[in-house]
Amino acid sequence: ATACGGTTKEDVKDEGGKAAAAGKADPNAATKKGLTVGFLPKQVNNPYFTVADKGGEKALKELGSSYKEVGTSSGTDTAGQVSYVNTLTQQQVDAIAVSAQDPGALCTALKQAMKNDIKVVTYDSDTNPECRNAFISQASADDIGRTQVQQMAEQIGNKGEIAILSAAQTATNQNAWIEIMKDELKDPKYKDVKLVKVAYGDDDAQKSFQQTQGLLQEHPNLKGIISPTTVGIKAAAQYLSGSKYKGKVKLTGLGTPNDMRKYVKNGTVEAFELWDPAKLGELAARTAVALSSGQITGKEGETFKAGAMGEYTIGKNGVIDLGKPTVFTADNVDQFDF
Amino acid sequence: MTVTAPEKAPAADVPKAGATRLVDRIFKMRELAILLVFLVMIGITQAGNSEFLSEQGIKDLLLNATILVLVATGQSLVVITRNVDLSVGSTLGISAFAAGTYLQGGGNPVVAVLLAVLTGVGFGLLNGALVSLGQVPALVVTLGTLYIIRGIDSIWVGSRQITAADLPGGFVDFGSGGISAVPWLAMIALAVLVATAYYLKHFGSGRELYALGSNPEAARLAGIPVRKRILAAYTFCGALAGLAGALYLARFGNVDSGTGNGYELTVVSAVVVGGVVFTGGSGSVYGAALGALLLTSINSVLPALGVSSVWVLAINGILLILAIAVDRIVALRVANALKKRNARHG
Amino acid sequence: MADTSLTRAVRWDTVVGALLVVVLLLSFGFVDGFGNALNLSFLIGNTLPIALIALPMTLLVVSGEIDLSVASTAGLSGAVMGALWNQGMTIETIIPICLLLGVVCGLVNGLLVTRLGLPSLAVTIGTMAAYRGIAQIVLGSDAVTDFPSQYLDFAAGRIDGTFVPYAFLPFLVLLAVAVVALHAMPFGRSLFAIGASEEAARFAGIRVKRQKLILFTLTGLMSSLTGVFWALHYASARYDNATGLELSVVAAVLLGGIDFDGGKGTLGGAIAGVFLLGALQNVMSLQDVSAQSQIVVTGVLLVLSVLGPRVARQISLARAGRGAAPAPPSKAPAPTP
Amino acid sequence: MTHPSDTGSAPVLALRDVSKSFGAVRALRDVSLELFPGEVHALAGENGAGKSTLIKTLAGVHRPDAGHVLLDGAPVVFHGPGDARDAGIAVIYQEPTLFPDLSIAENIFMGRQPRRALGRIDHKATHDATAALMLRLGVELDPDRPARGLSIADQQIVEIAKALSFDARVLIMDEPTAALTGSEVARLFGVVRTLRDQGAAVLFISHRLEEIFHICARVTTLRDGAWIASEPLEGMTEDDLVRRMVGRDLDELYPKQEVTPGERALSVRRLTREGVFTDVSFEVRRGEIVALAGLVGAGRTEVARAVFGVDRWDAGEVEVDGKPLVNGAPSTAMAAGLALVPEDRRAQGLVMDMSIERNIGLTGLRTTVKAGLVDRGAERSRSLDWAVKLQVKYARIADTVATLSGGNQQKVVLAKWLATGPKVLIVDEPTRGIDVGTKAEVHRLLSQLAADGVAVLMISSDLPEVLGMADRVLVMHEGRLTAEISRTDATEETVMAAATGRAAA
Ligand SMILES: Nc1ncnc2c1ncn2[C@@H]1O[C@H](COP(=O)(O)OP(=O)(O)OP(=O)(O)O)[C@@H](O)[C@H]1O
Ligand SMILES: Nc1ncnc2c1ncn2[C@@H]1O[C@H](COP(=O)(O)OP(=O)(O)OP(=O)(O)O)[C@@H](O)[C@H]1O
Ligand SMILES: [Mg+2]
Ligand SMILES: [Mg+2]
Repeated sequence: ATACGGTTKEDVKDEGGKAAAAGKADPNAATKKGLTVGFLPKQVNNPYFTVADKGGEKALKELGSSYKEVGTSSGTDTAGQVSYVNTLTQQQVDAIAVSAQDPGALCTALKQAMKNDIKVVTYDSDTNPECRNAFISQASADDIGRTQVQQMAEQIGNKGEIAILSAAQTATNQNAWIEIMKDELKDPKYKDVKLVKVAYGDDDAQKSFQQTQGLLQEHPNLKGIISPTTVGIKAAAQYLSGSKYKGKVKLTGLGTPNDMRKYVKNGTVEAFELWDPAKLGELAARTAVALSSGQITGKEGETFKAGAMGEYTIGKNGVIDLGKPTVFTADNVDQFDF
Repeated sequence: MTVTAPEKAPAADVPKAGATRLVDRIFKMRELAILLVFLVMIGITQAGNSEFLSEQGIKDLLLNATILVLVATGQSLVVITRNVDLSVGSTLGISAFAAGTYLQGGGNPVVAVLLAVLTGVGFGLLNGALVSLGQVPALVVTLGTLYIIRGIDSIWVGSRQITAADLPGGFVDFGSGGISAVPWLAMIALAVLVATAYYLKHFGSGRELYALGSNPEAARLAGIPVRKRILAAYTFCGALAGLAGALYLARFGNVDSGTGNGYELTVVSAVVVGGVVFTGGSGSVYGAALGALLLTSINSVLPALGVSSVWVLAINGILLILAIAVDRIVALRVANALKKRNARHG
Repeated sequence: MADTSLTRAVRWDTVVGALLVVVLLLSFGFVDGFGNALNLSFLIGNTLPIALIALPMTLLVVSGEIDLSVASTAGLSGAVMGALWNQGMTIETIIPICLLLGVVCGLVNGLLVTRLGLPSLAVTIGTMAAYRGIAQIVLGSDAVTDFPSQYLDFAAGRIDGTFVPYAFLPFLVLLAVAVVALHAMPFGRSLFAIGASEEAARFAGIRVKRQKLILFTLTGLMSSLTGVFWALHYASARYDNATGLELSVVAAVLLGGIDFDGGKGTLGGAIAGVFLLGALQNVMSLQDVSAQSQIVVTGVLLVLSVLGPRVARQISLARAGRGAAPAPPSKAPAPTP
Repeated sequence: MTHPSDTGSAPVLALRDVSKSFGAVRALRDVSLELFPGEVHALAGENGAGKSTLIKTLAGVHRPDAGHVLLDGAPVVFHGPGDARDAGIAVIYQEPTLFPDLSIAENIFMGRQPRRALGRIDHKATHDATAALMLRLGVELDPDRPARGLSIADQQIVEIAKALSFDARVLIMDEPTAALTGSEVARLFGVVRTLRDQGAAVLFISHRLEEIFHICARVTTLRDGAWIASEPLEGMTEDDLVRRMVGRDLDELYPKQEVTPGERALSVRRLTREGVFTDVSFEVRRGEIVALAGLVGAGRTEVARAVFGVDRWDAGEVEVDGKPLVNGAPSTAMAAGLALVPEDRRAQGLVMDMSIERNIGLTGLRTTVKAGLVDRGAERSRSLDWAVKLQVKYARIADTVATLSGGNQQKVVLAKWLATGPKVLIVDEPTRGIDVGTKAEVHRLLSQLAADGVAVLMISSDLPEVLGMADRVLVMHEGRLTAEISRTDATEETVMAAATGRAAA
């Protein structure tokens, strides 16, 4: 306690202990059937999450378990997400796969769920590590951050000003990638590449649109934009393709082939990348079932078999990496449909 | 009555010309204040960033305002009748998707626009019917339909989305094209705006909208078909929201179930900033359009000045308050000056 | 109007209250997982922020004004709470500071409305953006989650062995205070008069501007209290906390029969509206009704809430056999100077 | 004058056995009435007798529960005010129904503006026609000024202009003169005579009996919604008419008690509100009734508003019992013992959507308090007490005041202020729209209050009332106090001379 008798952050740090993952893993335990896994994406009706959750549904069917999806129709309705966690807890599902809108806000509810013997897997967007059993990372943050910078540098010939168009300022994964991009840019070979600004479009088409305009007005010499969010890259591409900057200002980032097909073909975008969201969902589902079956507990080093996807090992802090993202260009974009 | 007061000399030539012109001027003044705020803002931005008013910059400014101008025009008609339509955002979203689905199947762009407008008309009629026939508070009803239409939209659309790739190239090009700095879309909005303003000023039914907003009971007594007019205002508002939906599709080339979400607040702000009073009976569509232009420009100005986006929201809000406060203070000053000038005595 | 007795017979606030009871009873009977303590505590806990803000909002709306900046004020006080906590201040100092901040936010709204005579709708749309923006400046993209556990437990926990969240008790006290203030104190009486006719209220010696200023300030205070509660309840202080809460509050209050033209309504109705919406959402989620369909249900309910009484009145009038052409006396046009 | 029906002409508009109820209130019971071309017909009755209801039935606002409206002898059903208007019936309602945001010209011609090609409005023709109407009525009102902020009298003028602009076959006027002073009334009557001579049928309501005798040929009397008589006015006396209306003989209309004024209660010194009134000084002593007279727009109401504090003054001071009042604060004025019965009862005097009880209670929020809470019992008995004292006619004390007749609304406003037990009572047109019986009652009340030591400042456009009630008459002209006339010197001539600014008395 402090002198005046109040509670400060320091006091809390002392008292905090991390909730340890309980129990012991039995890699050879039988895969249970008839489980129910509830998917709680950041936002229902979001095409990206729909594809991901469909992947989860398919996997669960294969495994003989059942799938359900609930969620809020807004991507920033944290209270709504919390109450859905509560609902799932109430309905006694066996596991929850959740993409968290907020790393902290879901914690109380998720811990409550774990206390009720429900396994919690986060995917796409993590919570604090102690609030879930495992996190399925779409790709290692390292891979995503660095490859995007590499692609952009290549397109602009390692020279010129670039900017980043991100989603919300609070988006955990976005911020992690941006940090890594900045780190990658420190490499001497990028000495002529200058990151002039990070703009935030809040994953809102119109806002991203105007942020793109602003970037170009503010930095007339801008050579390229990296937008590591599907909404952002789409809006930026739409703006560029209808403006005088088309083809002159490069654009790359994370986008879905269906969204970006047109812009790749009309020359607005040369290349962009993404992982397969369906695989992300599938891995989340399989991890959830593995947890419920007792094959893993979420400790570092445990391994499990994820059907046709092969074997995965749990990394530090219970993180499981999906693998490297795919790069899409005019040559291969037509081979994908999501 | 036994007393007949000595009659005053009939005041034949009331000094009307001077007073009239001054009154006229005040009414123009209301819009002038907003225009002033707008110009100052643009001026400052241009000084800070010479790219801002480049051809592309002007085009962007106009394009950004287009959709809001349309919806605000429709909304002000409803607000003038002392009602409100909160469902415009939802209507815009669902009309845009309706047009998009049709185009996706290889439809004709003109028919698609008509389809969007008709969708809007349908929901406008629904709102109008509920409000005028049921004689119930518009705020509640349209908040209700806001949710209903939004819900129907998201059930219908699900996670589908329509992207530029699904649309005919000509349609999308039309959305960003124009004659030098003036986009096609802005011309459409301007035409609608001017026509609406002309109608409101020069046609009996237009004036009656003001009358029934100003005093509904008196309107009834004056034999104005109140329900019919309210229904018409809502239908028009819906139609413009629908049209705006089609233009949204052309402009952004992208619609999903979230399109237009939360738009009602922006529209209401534009209308309010533009001096259309929520108690009905006063304001002009030009004011609302200027409000829309001001509001969307704020969003372009800050990024153009390189203001960190952390600051944007706060500055937006403060500018909004500043705009209405300046407008109000100017109006008060002028009214005061007029009162002193017109004072019958002293 | 001719049908005062009828309006009284079908008062909407009692209908909402009855509806709430019916929904609760049906849910206890037929919805799995509704009746247990855990779920009920979830229900109440998640509805509390709306209910807390609905208290001052009802008073404000009765007096003919509105405050759309409530959610932003809540977000701002949450953000400030997080930022100060990160600075190492004690939580016992932080909370009063946050509440004070809410008072300031409300005061700014009130002064803009009463001193400059600006419409509250416009002003609070402006401050809605401004306060949220300041929250963003204060806290940026951080999410502060490590508040002391005794506070978190208070905000999220419930009294042992019951379904009642701890925080529900203070709410009940506040509710009682608000009910008395609105319905039994001269202050509340004057609010009804102000809402129904501001000019007549002024001529009756009611200090219209002062009352409004007090109300806006109270609304700010309650919003920041809600913001603090929110941050603790969800153990997360972020600048975008409680985004969109204003619309939920408005919808619930409207459902409870509060007339946005001012001068009408009861707090009981408003709070019944809040919990009716909360309970319905809870039940629908338990029954796996999708979020989209829930939105439609909310909308339909709102439309019914205004059409219902009207239709009921029409029917009873028709039954009375006398189709008296209604001549609703509209409010006299207020000639503002 | 021969009676038109004697010459064989048929009624243009008539009611036959019409009944109309509002819930439990039977506003009209089997009433019949015939209006002949070229005749001015009066409608007389106490407050709440059903006059306005009858008019609204003629105008298509109300549909009769039983009976018929006959147009040119044939039954018609008006589905709304528009139908009646199209049939050539122009109506001036008791309460002005203007569009505050629109110009006077637009108010007058709303819905029937002169058109140009393609149905566009001819703004210039509208303006010119309005200017011509104003000229005809002899008032200076700018056709382009918005109706907002017009005084009640000016609003009434606009209503009259609106009705005149029709060239209607039937002109119905519900208390058009209640807010007007002599000169405007004379003008109006001139215009009405012209219309009558052109063959229009006119129905006229007024509580000023002398006006009825002045312009009308026949009178129909209503009492409690029932038809009492329709007869020629020739040969009748005012007392006859009053007996028909009230059912009994009337007390004296101006029961002024002689009192010796006490100490100074209200003193106003060099009060100025820029552009509205200038340098106004006067005082009112305990027990005195001081009248403030003047033409419409002279600034009397403005002075009263400033004294009470709803408007701020720019210079000068106001004292009650020697203590200065705060500028612009009605609550402190009330606390000091001041009361103001405002001129516009609908906008300023009453909260129309609230009950009689609550309206009267509004001025007692500070006094009927127990432990910080409103004492409902005390509030109710206070309201009931005063409603009964002033003989307000109502069904239930919890009914909204909007359901009351105009005169009864006025009584509620009086009750609301008398209930505060003021030391200084300012009444602005206190008997506007009040029937003779009640008027006498109000006068008796004012007189009694004065006798009990209350200082009364009475603003009235009713000259006989001014002369009958006042101890002293202050006259305003164009924002300045031009004369102070003692009771003995006050005559219609001296007051009017000062009011028109012709003579400084
Ligand atoms: N809309 C209404 N609802 C209920 N009661 C009404 C309504 N309109 C009138 N009344 C009642 O009908 C009766 C007749 O009212 P009306 O207005 O016709 O009287 P009036 O003769 O015009 O009186 P005044 O001289 O005071 O204007 C009154 O008792 C009044 O309270
Ligand atoms: N609320 C208002 N806003 C603006 N102007 C007003 C207002 N009330 C009155 N006026 C104007 O102020 C002037 C003085 O009017 P006031 O009502 O004081 O006169 P009055 O002598 O009381 O006459 P009346 O018999 O009409 O009450 C008039 O020109 C009137 O039109
Ligand atoms: Mg009447
Ligand atoms: Mg007056």
